[in-house]
Amino acid sequence: MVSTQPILSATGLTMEFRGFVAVKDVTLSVNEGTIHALIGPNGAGKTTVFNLLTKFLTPTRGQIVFRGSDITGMRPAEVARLGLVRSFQISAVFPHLSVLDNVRVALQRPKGLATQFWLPFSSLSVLDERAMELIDAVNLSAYAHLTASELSYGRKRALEIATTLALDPAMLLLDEPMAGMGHEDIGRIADLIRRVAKNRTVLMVEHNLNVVADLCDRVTVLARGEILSDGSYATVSADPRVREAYMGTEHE
Amino acid sequence: MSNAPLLEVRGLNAWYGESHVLHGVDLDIREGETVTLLGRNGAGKTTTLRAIMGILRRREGVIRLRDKDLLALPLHKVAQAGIGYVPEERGIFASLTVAENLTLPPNVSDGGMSIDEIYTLFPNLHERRSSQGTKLSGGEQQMLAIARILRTGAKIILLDEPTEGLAPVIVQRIGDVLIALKERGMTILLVEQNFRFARKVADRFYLMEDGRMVNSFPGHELDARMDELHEVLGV
Amino acid sequence: MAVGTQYLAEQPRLRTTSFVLGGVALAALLAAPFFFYPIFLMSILCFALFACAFNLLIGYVGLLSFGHAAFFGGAAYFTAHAVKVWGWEPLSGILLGAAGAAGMGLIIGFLAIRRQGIYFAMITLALSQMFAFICLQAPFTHGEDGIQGVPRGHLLGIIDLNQPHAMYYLTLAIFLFGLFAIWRIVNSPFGNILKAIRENERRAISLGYRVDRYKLGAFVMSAALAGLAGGTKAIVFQFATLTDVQWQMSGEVILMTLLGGIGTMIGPIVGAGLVIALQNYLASSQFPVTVLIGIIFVICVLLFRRGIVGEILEFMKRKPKGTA
Amino acid sequence: MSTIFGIPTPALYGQILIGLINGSFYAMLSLGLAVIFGLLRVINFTHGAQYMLGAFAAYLLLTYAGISYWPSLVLAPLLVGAVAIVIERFMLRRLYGLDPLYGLLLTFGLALIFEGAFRHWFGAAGKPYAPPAQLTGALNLGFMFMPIYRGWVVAASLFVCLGTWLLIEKTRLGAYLRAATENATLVQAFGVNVPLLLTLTYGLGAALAALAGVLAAPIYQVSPLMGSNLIIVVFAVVVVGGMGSILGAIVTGYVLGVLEGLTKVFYPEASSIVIFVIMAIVLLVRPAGLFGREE
Amino acid sequence: AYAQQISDGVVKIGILNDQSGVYADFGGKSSVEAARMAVEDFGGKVLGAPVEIVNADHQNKPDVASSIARQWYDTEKVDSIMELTTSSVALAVQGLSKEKKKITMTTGAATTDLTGKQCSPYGFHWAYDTHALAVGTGGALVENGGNKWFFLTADYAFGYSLEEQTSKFVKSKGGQVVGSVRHPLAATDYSSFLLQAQSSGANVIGLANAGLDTANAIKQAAEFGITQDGTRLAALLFTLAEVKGLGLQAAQGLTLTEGWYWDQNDENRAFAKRFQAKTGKMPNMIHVGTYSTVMQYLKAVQKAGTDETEAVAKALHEMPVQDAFTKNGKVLPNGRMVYDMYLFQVKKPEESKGEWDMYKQLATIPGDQAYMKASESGCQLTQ
Ligand SMILES: Nc1ncnc2c1ncn2[C@@H]1O[C@H](COP(=O)(O)OP(=O)(O)OP(=O)(O)O)[C@@H](O)[C@H]1O
Ligand SMILES: Nc1ncnc2c1ncn2[C@@H]1O[C@H](COP(=O)(O)OP(=O)(O)OP(=O)(O)O)[C@@H](O)[C@H]1O
Ligand SMILES: [Mg+2]
Ligand SMILES: [Mg+2]
Repeated sequence: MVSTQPILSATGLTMEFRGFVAVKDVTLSVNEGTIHALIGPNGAGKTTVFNLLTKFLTPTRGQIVFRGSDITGMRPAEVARLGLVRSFQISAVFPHLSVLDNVRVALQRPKGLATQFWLPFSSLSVLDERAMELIDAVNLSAYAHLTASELSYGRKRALEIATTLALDPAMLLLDEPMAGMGHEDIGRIADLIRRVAKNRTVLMVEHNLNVVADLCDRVTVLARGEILSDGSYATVSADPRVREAYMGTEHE
Repeated sequence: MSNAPLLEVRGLNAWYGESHVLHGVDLDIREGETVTLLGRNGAGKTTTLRAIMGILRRREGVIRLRDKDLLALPLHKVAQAGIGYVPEERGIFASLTVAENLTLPPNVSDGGMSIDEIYTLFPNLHERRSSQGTKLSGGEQQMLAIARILRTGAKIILLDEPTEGLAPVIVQRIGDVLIALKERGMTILLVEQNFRFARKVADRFYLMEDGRMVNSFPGHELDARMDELHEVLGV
Repeated sequence: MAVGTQYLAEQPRLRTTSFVLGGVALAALLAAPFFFYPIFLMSILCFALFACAFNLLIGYVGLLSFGHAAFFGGAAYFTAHAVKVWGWEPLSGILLGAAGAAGMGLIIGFLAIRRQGIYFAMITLALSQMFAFICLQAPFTHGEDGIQGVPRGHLLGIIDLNQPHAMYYLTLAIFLFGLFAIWRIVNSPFGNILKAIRENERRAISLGYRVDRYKLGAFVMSAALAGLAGGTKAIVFQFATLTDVQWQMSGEVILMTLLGGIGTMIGPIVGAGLVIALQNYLASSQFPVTVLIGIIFVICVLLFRRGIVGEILEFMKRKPKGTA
Repeated sequence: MSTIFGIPTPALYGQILIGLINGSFYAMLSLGLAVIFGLLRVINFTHGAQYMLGAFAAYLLLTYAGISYWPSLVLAPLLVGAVAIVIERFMLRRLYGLDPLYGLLLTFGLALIFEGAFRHWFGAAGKPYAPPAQLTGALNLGFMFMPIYRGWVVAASLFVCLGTWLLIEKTRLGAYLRAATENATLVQAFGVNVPLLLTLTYGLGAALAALAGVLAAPIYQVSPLMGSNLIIVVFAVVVVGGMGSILGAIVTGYVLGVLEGLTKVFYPEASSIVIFVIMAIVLLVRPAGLFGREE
Repeated sequence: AYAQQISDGVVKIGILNDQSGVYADFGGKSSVEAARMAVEDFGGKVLGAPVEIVNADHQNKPDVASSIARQWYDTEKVDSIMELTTSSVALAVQGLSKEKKKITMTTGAATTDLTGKQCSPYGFHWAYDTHALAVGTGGALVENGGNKWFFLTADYAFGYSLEEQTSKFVKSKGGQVVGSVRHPLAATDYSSFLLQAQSSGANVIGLANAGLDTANAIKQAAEFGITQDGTRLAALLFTLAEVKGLGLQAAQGLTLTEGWYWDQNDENRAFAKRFQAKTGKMPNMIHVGTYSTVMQYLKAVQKAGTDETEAVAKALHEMPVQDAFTKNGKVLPNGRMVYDMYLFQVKKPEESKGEWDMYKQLATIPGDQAYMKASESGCQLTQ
């Protein structure tokens, strides 16, 4: 089931912020077709790693290779075009656009309908079918015409996943996709992630260890900017250093 | 110790813009008491603290400190009335050194800790006193955030998740500090997720859900009520 | 699904209303020169187009340019020079002005879009002021004198534009073209991306959009349309001067847009009409115009941030909800 | 006569000195702007008008009340500061928390009102204002005559800039100011009267502008438009220095003044745009400005 | 019956000048009074139709001026426009008026282009021009040993024209021009320009600007000790109004050219007294020039028997000018009104006997020396 071919590999990633090293010599490889979790205490550098991988930050040192091409020097939009797409820890939707339009915006670029300033709006209706499919997939069809800002937090997260999927990315980076969701939402999103991961790779940051244990093929633990442990959930959670730095002694 | 509450909150409603977050919260804290607010994420714990402090302006109800109506006061007057606040996000200032951060809040009354006392309590801060505030480690920032309030002589402190992101050793030390403060007669309102920590310091618990107080019980009943808590907190 | 159907049902009613209103407005515009001083009308049309072009940027991309005078006034110079010195036909002169403004938009935009918000505003302001200094010194602009006595000539070599009505209808045609172009840009796939960028730039980047290019594209389009207005003004007034490139002019176009309603299609037109009419009316009175303009600015910012048209739209939007 | 790059050295020194004098005004004005921007996040477009008001206050005090230069040096900034405080209390305050563009537009409108009103009352032409008797005359520096008054302006501005910098960087009040820039609510939650602090800061910034105006009156004449011409250059100075950076504003002010002076020697045609060219280059290389922090 | 000959039954004359800017003292609101005096002296009516004066402030902006002029012609039936301070404005409005077939009579602008390259059959130029100033003030300094000139030039039509004419004159007298620098209109600080002038080694700094610009340059030159080494300032266009503003202390010794001075004879003194009663100040050549243009225009309408442009222009070309302004004026085919100019020197404070006692007359410059011949002007109309 798990392929051993890395789709994304980062070597020696280091990020310094004016003397403060947030990420230190992180080497990480994500195998194609897997769900890979990145966990660690607050401030360990997880979001920073995400920012580095998607080029929202440029690493001080290190190299990132995605599907065989070196993306270290690329700009964020280029990386997204290559099929490496992220979601944000704080929900990122286009608040004053409708749910449908949110998804259509994401579809416009892959469908080549983004730069035409001479065409009418109605030319975008060809995207509607696919957009509704995606909206359906995250159970939002009832809200398709609602303005995104009117959605509850959990539904915003769902919408964000739908827009991300619209790009049909080879690899998805999800930053705490479950944060702020209720129990039944968590279950649904977990199912969704499992479904979409069938033919793509997922790297996710998640604090909910049940989800991690349940969903992820592999877990990398980050602490103080460095990799503390790496392996299956069972291996990692048995590591005393991980228990000490992250899970704590209470976590049985 | 008189029985009249020092801080009294009645029917507190609060809004972020249009969204109604607190729905009639009631809360009493007697002088010298440590009270802990429990509740799952988004229950409104932080909002309660912010509303008491007056950082969140859109609110209705009653907030009284002894006989003083806090609702009517501007934010800085609330602080001057003797309430110290340690925010969830710590609020350390990047453009100030550690020492400047420490001395930033003006004294609100006598009897606060002296700088020397604070440095004895948190030797790390002394060591790093001239470095930039935000260069401190997370734990040190949390210490600084607490320490600077202890300096001001505030008689009541509102602590929002003081142990978040801290190493267990530091959690331990902060627990010791709170106990020491209690012995000096300090009144504390604590928001905490960490039961082990809360159990150590709290005299009384309040349980919040969806912006309402759903329960309240004395500290020693915590273990007995664990099942009930699990249900509400979804732990 | 109830929400969705209601949303769709509202569309045709809105459409008919706007068609009817548009028709009335068009008829009024066609008849206007028989009732009003044509030069006055033409000046309103030029400024209205200018304000609409400016609004394309602030209203739909969320960028406040404090340097749009550079495009408006710059184009006036290009057009005036082409027509007067090179003897170009007026319409091609105007188009050259718009093209020149687009070129300037490319340069200024390239520098300015690196920053956002107030930084963007200050940078465009400073760059346009730099352009104003260049205009003061470049030989072809004739410094304080400006390019005077630009011949109106014959449109396409046929229609004599010295006839006030001929000039008026040309100006009207250009105005309508510009307005249509803006409407089309805003309501296009491209416009949809612009809106998305304004809403959440980081998210748009993460979806793979090269946000800077979209912004620059919009900036250049806005500059070109402002240039179209400026070039036309040069022909109407037969003049290109420093007044049109100076920052006070940038301020004026902001006022027009703010007063009418930022981000509305007709707000800037209403704003331009009011400001020009006011200036015209006050020119002969003793009351200082700038003071009044300043007062309007302050009142708008403090009390009606949506502008006249914006407030009306908001009011109409609220009403059906209240009755339903 | 010795030369540098074919330019006689006396001319060179002279222009550098004049650059320094202009730079003194850039520095003082951009300092005020930076202080206001740093704390209030408002681009104070009225700054130029406040500078003009300072000069006019001195002129009017002299003409109608017979109050001479020296008392005006204190009175004019106080008056203008008081006007600014009224503006902050009744207008600017309502815009905090909104898009900072509204602050820019409001102050722009106010600038139009002040300039328009003064133009209406006093005409666009400048009014002469004589330098104080103690500072008339010139020093022969060998390469040029240095009017004593202008020397005083450089000294006074250095003093004011240094004083303001020390106030903000080294005092407790300064610590409040800097902290409030980062998180005003929290500082207020500590018991500091931040609204008052904001009001005073705006007053202080405006008073700095007015002080510059009084200093400028004997040099540039008192005219309603004296500020509007200068303010755009000062904006460029602030962008180059890094918005909100106090030190950046001061240093860049002097440096650009001198650079402008040098341009007048080597390539006079470019002297009015050199600051903008430098701005463009700085933006390309360091978008946050020379002393600014990246957001 | 006569009034039939007047279009719309009223003769409207527009006074368009700077009323609030650097040239406000030059003419400004006081010129409007001078124009009203002319109407009054003429009797208030011409050919039975009332005469009306309108006025506007053009802020020294040619675009503002030409849109006011356009509106005056198109909607307010103004028949002719006068004064037109500032060369850029005068050229713009004269150009527009040529197209609209309306008469303009300029007193407030100096460029010889008005009657040269850009002359108009309906455009007339009164009072002074750059040629007269170059010959007058320029000539006086050259004769006194000023042979190395450096120009400080206002950056627009007037400045160029004044610099060009003066340079030509200086060179023709064997002098030399060592440099020039241009400054924007209403610049506030001239110190760096003055230092440049000083380091050029010139012995005359030619101020090819006007109004407050000149006054400020003179003041700052004193401040920087420019004149201490014997360098002289040539205030090429400077009138009584500016001398008054600058004060005798700073202005003493300046040589300047004007076409009229209140203390020249009894008639002038009488006129000046009336003018002072209305405006509170003594008139300069621009104020009286505007008086003269209005007067002459009305005389021409009277003579032509109509206010139709061609006819009035023809009368203006033919009639001699003889009024409070000059006794021997004549209009050349290019529209230039030629009359005698005077060279004055500003008195020392101790020489002055009264508030307005400011000039010593040095010489009279006969009209045909002061002004270019029509044939040399480059005006197409004269060929
Ligand atoms: N732009 C920045 N400048 C300076 N330091 C930064 C910056 N961004 C992050 N850091 C620091 O880097 C460290 C890692 O931050 P990061 O956000 O990656 O943590 P994280 O593992 O995602 O934590 P969390 O679980 O809280 O999201 C933190 O100490 C943080 O303060
Ligand atoms: N600035 C804000 N604007 C709008 N809604 C907010 C804001 N801050 C919090 N909320 C909402 O108010 C509710 C209560 O939030 P609050 O921060 O008080 O929760 P909490 O109990 O402190 O949770 P946590 O344990 O996560 O800190 C939540 O639903 C949250 O989404
Ligand atoms: Mg994170
Ligand atoms: Mg909280």
